[in-house]
Amino acid sequence: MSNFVEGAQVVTRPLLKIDNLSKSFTGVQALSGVSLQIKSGEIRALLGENGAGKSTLIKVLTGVYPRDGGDILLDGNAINAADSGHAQRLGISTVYQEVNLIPTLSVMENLTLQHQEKVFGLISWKKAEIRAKALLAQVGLDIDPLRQLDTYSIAIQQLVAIARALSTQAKMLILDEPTASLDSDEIKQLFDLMRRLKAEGMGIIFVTHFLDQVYSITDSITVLRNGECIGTFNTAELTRSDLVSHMVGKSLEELAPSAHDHSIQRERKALLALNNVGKQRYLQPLNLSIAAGDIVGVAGLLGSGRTELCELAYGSVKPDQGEIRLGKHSLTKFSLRRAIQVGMGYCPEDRKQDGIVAELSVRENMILALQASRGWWSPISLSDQQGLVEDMIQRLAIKTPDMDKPIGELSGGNQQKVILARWLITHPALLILDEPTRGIDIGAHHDIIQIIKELCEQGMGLLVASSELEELVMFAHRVVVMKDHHKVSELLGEDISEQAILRTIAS
Amino acid sequence: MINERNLPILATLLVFILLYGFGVYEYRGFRDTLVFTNLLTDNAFLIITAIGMTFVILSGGIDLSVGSMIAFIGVLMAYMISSMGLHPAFAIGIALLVGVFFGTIMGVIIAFFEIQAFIVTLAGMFLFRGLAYLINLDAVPISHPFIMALSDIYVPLPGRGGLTFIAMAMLVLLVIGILVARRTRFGMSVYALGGDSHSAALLGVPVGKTIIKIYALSGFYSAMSGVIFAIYTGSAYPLAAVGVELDAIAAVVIGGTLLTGGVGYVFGTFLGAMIQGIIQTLITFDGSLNSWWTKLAVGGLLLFFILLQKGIVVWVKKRAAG
Amino acid sequence: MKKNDFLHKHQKTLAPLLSLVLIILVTASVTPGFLKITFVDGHLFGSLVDILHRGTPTALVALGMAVVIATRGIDLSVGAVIAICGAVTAVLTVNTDWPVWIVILCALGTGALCGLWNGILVSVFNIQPIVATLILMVAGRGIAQMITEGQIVTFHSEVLDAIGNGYFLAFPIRVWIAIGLILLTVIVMRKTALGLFIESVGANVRASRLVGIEARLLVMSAYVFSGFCAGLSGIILAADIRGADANNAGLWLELDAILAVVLAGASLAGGRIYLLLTVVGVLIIQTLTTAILTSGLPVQYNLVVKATIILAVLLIQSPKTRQWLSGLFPKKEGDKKGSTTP
Amino acid sequence: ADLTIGFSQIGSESGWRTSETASIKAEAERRGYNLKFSDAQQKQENQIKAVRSYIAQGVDGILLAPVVETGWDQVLKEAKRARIPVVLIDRGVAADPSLYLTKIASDFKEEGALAASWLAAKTNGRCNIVELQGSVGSSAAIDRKAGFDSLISNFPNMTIIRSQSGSFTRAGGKEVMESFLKAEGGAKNICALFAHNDDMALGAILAMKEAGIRPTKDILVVSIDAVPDIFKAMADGEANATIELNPHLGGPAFDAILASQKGAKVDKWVKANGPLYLPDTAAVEYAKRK
Ligand SMILES: Nc1ncnc2c1ncn2[C@@H]1O[C@H](COP(=O)(O)OP(=O)(O)OP(=O)(O)O)[C@@H](O)[C@H]1O
Ligand SMILES: Nc1ncnc2c1ncn2[C@@H]1O[C@H](COP(=O)(O)OP(=O)(O)OP(=O)(O)O)[C@@H](O)[C@H]1O
Ligand SMILES: [Mg+2]
Ligand SMILES: [Mg+2]
Repeated sequence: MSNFVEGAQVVTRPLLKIDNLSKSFTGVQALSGVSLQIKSGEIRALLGENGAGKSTLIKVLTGVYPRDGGDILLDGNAINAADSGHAQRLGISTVYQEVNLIPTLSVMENLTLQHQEKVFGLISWKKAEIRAKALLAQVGLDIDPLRQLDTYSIAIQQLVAIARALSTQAKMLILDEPTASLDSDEIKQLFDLMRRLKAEGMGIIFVTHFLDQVYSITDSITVLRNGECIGTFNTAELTRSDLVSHMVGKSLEELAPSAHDHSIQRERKALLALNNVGKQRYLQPLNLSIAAGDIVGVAGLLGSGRTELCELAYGSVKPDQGEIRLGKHSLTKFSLRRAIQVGMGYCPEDRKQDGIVAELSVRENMILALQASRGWWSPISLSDQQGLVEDMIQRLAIKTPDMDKPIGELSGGNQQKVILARWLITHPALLILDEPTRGIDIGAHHDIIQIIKELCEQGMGLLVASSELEELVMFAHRVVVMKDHHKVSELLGEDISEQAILRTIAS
Repeated sequence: MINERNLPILATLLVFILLYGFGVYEYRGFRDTLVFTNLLTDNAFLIITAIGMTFVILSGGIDLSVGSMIAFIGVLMAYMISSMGLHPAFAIGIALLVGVFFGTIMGVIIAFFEIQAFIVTLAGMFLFRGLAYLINLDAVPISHPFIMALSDIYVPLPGRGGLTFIAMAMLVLLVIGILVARRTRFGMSVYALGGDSHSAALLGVPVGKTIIKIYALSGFYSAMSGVIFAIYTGSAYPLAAVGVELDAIAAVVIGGTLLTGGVGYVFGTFLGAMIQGIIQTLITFDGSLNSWWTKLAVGGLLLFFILLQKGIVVWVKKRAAG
Repeated sequence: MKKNDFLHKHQKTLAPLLSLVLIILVTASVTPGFLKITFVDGHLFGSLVDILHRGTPTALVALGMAVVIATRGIDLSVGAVIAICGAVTAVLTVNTDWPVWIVILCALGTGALCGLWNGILVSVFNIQPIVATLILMVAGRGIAQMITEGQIVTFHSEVLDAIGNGYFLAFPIRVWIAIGLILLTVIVMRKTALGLFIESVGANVRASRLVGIEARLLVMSAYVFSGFCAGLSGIILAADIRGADANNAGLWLELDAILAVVLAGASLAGGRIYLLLTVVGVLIIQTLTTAILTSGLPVQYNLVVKATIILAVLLIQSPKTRQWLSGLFPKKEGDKKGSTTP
Repeated sequence: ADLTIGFSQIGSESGWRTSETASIKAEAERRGYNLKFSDAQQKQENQIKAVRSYIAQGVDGILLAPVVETGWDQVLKEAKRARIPVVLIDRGVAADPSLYLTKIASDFKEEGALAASWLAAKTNGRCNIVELQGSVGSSAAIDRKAGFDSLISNFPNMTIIRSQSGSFTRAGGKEVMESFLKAEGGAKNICALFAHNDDMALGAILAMKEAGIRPTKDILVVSIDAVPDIFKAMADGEANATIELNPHLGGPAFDAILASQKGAKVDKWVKANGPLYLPDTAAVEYAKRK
C-alpha cells in the first residue's frame, strides 16, 4: 500500500529501516503497516495532519510504546528498544513533541541527566556545568544553567530539550515539532546545526507543520495519513500543492488564504483598553486598545514579554499599576471568573501545564471555561454539552474516537484544538491567544484562522501573540512589537509586513 | 547570592538556631553540650528513617511501612541473637538484608503492578507489625556483650556532652545519604522521577528499576534504623516506633522537601527531624504542660515553625526582588 | 463504541465488587453462620448487618476523604476531629440541658470548623496537605482531651442512643444516615458541576485557575466537607458507646478511610474519584475486620492476615494483572472489540 | 525541702492513667515540690528523651512509668552516674535493680490470677470464658493473660473459648464482644467474660444489652482497673467484679526519694496491688471516686 520513491541510488544499506509497523490503542488504529527507510546523512520530514500518527511512530520506534507488529532495523540489525533510555543507548536520540524535561531540576541537571561525568564514582557538578554551557552554546542559548528549568519560557525549554538530544552520541536524531514555539533566529540556528549533523552522517527525522521549513532543510518527505504511510518523496521533486493534497486529501487551492484587508474600522469604540498597565520586573507600563472586530498581533523575540502582556491583559497576573477596561467594566479588581463572565478568554501558551486537564475527557475539557463562568450550581445539561462539543469537533476537525476519551490521549495538535474550542464556546467579547496554532497542521490552521476571522467580523476582539510572523501578517489589523518587556512600536494597516516587523525588532 | 533552591534549607536552619537560642536563654542546663548531643542520639533512629523517606518522597512516593519495619527488625534481631545464638554482627547483617528484601518486594509491586505506593506500604506497615507479633509478642532484652560494647562507645566533647555510637552512625548515614542523593546517577533519577515521571521515562530514566531501588533503599534505611533503635534501647519490642512514619514524613517536609516530589534535600530532612526533636526537648524542659497541652503545644509549635519558615522564604524572596 | 465504553467502565467497578464478594464467601466458608440473617424484634440481625453497622463511621469519613483526595489533598486529622466532635457531643449532653438537635448541630459545626482550619492552612497558607492536617491530627486529640479532661465522659440521651444503635425499617438508623449523606453527595457531585470542578482542580490546578475556577474556595470547602463528615462520624461513634473517649475514638481511622478511597480506584495524585466504589472499599475493609474477629484466630495473626488479604485484593485489581490474565486468555470480548474499531 | 522531681508519664490513653497523673500532681503540689511533667504519648523514645532532659536539668529525682519493661539500661545508667534516684511506678523494668531506687507497682500476673480465682470460685471451676485482651504486645495484656491462664490451667473445665484484642478501649470491647456473640450464636455457650480492663468490659456490657443478653445473669463479667464507671455498672447489676489498680502512687514514690536522700534503705519493690471489689460495696465506692 505504500509506494516507495527511493532517492539517489541506494549504495549503502539504510541507516534505519522500518517495516510494516503497526500500533493500536483502544479504539484507534494509530499506525497500520508503516514502512520507511532512512540513509545516514539524510534529513527526512515526517508530515501529516494532526493525529496522523507521527508522534506515535516516533514513540514506537524508541520503545516508549510496545508495537503490535513490524520490524525496526538500525544499521541492518533488528532492534527492539525496551524504553527511551534503551533507544538512546542504541543510538537514537529523540526530542519528543511536548517539552519533556523535568521542570523542577535545573537546566544543567536536565542537560546532563543520565550522562553525568564522574570523579571517584561521584558526579562532578563542575564538569557538568562546563558541559551544560557548551551544549547551550550549540543552540545559541546564553542562560544561567543553575536556574530551575521552569523559570524559563517554553521556547527556551524547547531549546534546552534540543541541546540535550545533541549531548548523546547518536546515529539517528528525531525531532518532533521542535520549532513549534521558536522564532526565526532560533530556527535558523537549529537548521545550521542540523546541516552540520547531516554532514557528519547522522540521519534525522524532522516533524513539523511548517512547509517552508520542510522545503528549506529536508531531503525527503514521508507522509502519514490516518496511521498509514501515503508515500515517501524527494523534497525537491514534490510541489507544495501535491504535498498538501497528499497530507490532507484536498488540494491547496481550497486552502489558499483569502486576500486580507488590513484596515480597521475606525468608528468602533474600544473594547479592551490597557491604560498604562505594567508590573515591576515583569512588564513596562504600556497602553493598548482593541476595538470590536480588531485583530491585534503581538510580535517580538523570545523572552521579549509577549506572554507577559497576554497574562496581564487577561488578568491571570495582576498588574501593579494602570487600569484594564473591557467595555464598561474595569477589570483591575475582577476575579478571573468575573472577567470571563464579562467576555474575556485566554488560550495559554503552555498547553501541558496551563491548558489541558489530562485526566478529564475531551468533553469536560471543552466545556470547562463555560461551566466555570456559569458556576457549579447551574450545570450545563449533558445533552447541551454533547451538542456543543460535537459541533466543535466537527468545525475544528478534532480527531478523537469519541468525546469521552481523556484529552491526554489525543495527539498534540488535537489537544490544542480542544483548548481553542474551550474558549470559542464561551463566545468571548475579547479573546487572547498565546501561540494559538502551536502544533496545528496546515489544514486546521487554515480553518482556525477562518473561524477567528469570522468571529471578529461578528464583533469579537482578538489579541494574538505569535512567533509566526507570517500568521500575524496574514490576519492582524495591527501589530504590537515587544522588546525587552516593553512595547517598542505599533504597526498599523498597510505597514504590516514581515520585513517591517523584523526591522522594528532589530532597531 | 543565595541560591533560591537552598532557601527553604536556610530558613529551616535559621528556625532551628532560633529555637536553640530560645532554649539556652530560657532554661537552666540547656546551654550544656549534653543537650545537643542528646538531640543527636535520641533522634538518630528518626533521622535515619527520614533519610530513607526523603528519597521516597523526592521520587513522588511515600513509605508508611518504616515504623513497623523498625519494630520488626528489632524483634528479628533479638530472635536471632537470643534464640538462635547468632553473633550480633551477623544478625545485624541478616536483618539489614531482610529490610532490603522487603523494601525491594514493595518496590516491585509498586513499579511492576503500578499500585500506589501509599497502599502498598500501608499493607507493608500492617504486615511487618504482624510479623513482629508472630516472632515475639513480648518485649525482650537484647543483652549481648557486643551490643553493650557498641552502646558504651562514647566520644566526650567539651561540657558534659559526647557522641555516642548511635549518633556517629547516624552522621555517617547522613553523609552517605547526601552523596547518594546529589552525586550519583541514581540520586538524580530519583529527582527526575519526582519532577515528572512521564518526562523522566522519555529522558531515558529507567523508571521501574529506580522505583525498586528507592524502596529497597528506604527498606535499608529503616532496617538500619531498627538496628540503631535496638542498640539504643538494648531491647526489642513489637510495639516499638508506632507512628514513626508520620514523624519521618513530617521531618522530610519540614526540611523543605515537596511531597509532590522533585524538590528537596537530605540535609533539610536532618534539620527537620532536629526541629521536631528540639520541640520535644523544649516541652520536657518546661515540664509544666499536662497531657493535652503537650499535644496542643506539639501541634502548635509545628505550625508556628512551618509558618515562620515560609515567612522567611517569602521575605528573602521579596528582598531579593525589591 | 457504546458497548466497549460500558465494558471499560464495568471493569473498574467489577474488581472491587468481586473482591468484596470473594472475601465474604471465603469468610462464610470458614465461619459458619456468617451469612445468616434473622429477623429479631423488627430488625435484621446477623454478621452482614454488623458489617454495615460497623462500617458506617468509616464510610462517612471515607466520603469526605474522597472529596479531599480528589483535590490532590489528604486529611490525616479525621480521627482527631472524630474525637473532638464526640467530646463536644458528650460534654454538651452532660453539662447543658440544650435540646439534642442543638447539641448535634454544635458537634457538626465543630467538625466543619476543624475542616475550615485545615482548608485555610492548605489553601491560604499553602502548607502541604499532609503536614497541614498532621498538625490537627496531633493537636486535635489534645483539644478533645481538654474538653473531656482526660476522662471518658459517659452520657445518656434517647436520640443519641437511637443514632448509635437504633433501627428504622429493619436497618440500623446510622446506616440510613450514611446512605442519605452518600446519595446526597453523589447527587451534588454529579448533578451539579461541583464534581467536575473538584476533579479538575485536583488534576491540574494551574489550568483550572486559568479557566476561572475558584480553586482556593473549592479546596477549602473540600476540607470543610471532610471535617463535617468526620464530625458526623464522631457523633455516631460516641453514641455507639454512650461516651466520648478522647484518646481512642477514631484512632487510625484515617488510614482505613484512605485505603477505601484508593481501593475504589482513586489516585492520591488527585483527579477522578468514585464515591460509590469507595463505599465498596469500606465494606471490604470492614468485612475483613469482622471476619478476623469472628474467625477465632489468635490475636497475633490479625495484622498479617489483614495485610495479606489487602495485598491480594490490590494485586487482583491491578490493571497489570488484568493485562497479564487477558494474555493467558486472549479471546476476550472487550479486547477484540477494541482492536477492530477503526 | 524544695525538691524538683521529673515525672515521665506514658501518656493519657485511658481514664485510669489520667487519674494517676492527677493524683501524683496533686501529691507534689501538696508537698510543695516542683514537678516537671512529661507526656510521652505512648512512645518509649519520648520517655528516654524526657529522662535524659531531666538528667541534663539536674533534677532531684525522677519518676518513671515505663511504657515497656525493656530497654532502659542505658538511660538508667546515665541517671545513676548523675546520682539521680529513679522510682519506677506502676510497672517494672527488666534491668539490674541497682539502677533504680525502687519500684512501686502492682503485679499484672497476680491481677490476672486474682480474676481467675474469683471466677473459679464463683463457677466451681466450670466455665466457658471469652476474653477481651488489651493492646496486642502490651505488657499489661501479656501478663494479665499469663496470670489468668496459669490459674485456670488448674481447672480442666475452665476454658477460654474465644480471645481477641479490644485494644483497651470501650469501642474495641464492644465491637469484639458483638462478634463473639455472633460467632457463638448468643450467650448459651458463654459463662463469663474476662476483660483486661474495665473500659473494654463496659463496651462489652453495651454489646450484650443490645443483643438482648443480660450481663451478670447470662454472662459473668470480671475485669481489672476499678475505674468509677465500672462501680456504677456493678451497682446497676451489670458487672460482677473488678480488681483495683491503685493510681495513688505519688506519696510512696516521693517518700522513697526523701528516704534515699537521708541515706535510708528502700525496698526494691513496694507492692501496690489493689483488692477485688464486688457489687456489694460498689455504690459506696462509686460515690467515693466520682
Ligand atoms: N496514549 C494514547 N492512548 C490512546 N490513544 C492515543 C495515545 N497516543 C496517541 N493516541 C491516538 O493515536 C492517534 C495518533 O496520534 P499521534 O500523537 O501519533 O498524532 P500526531 O501525528 O503526532 O499528531 P500531531 O500533529 O497533532 O502531534 C491519535 O488519534 C491519538 O488520539
Ligand atoms: N523568573 C521567572 N519565574 C517564573 N516564570 C517566569 C520567569 N521568567 C519568565 N517566566 C514565565 O515564562 C513565560 C515566558 O516569558 P517570556 O518573557 O519568555 O515571554 P515571551 O516574550 O512570550 O517569549 P516566548 O516566546 O518564550 O513565549 C511567561 O509566562 C513568564 O511568566
Ligand atoms: Mg504529534
Ligand atoms: Mg510566549
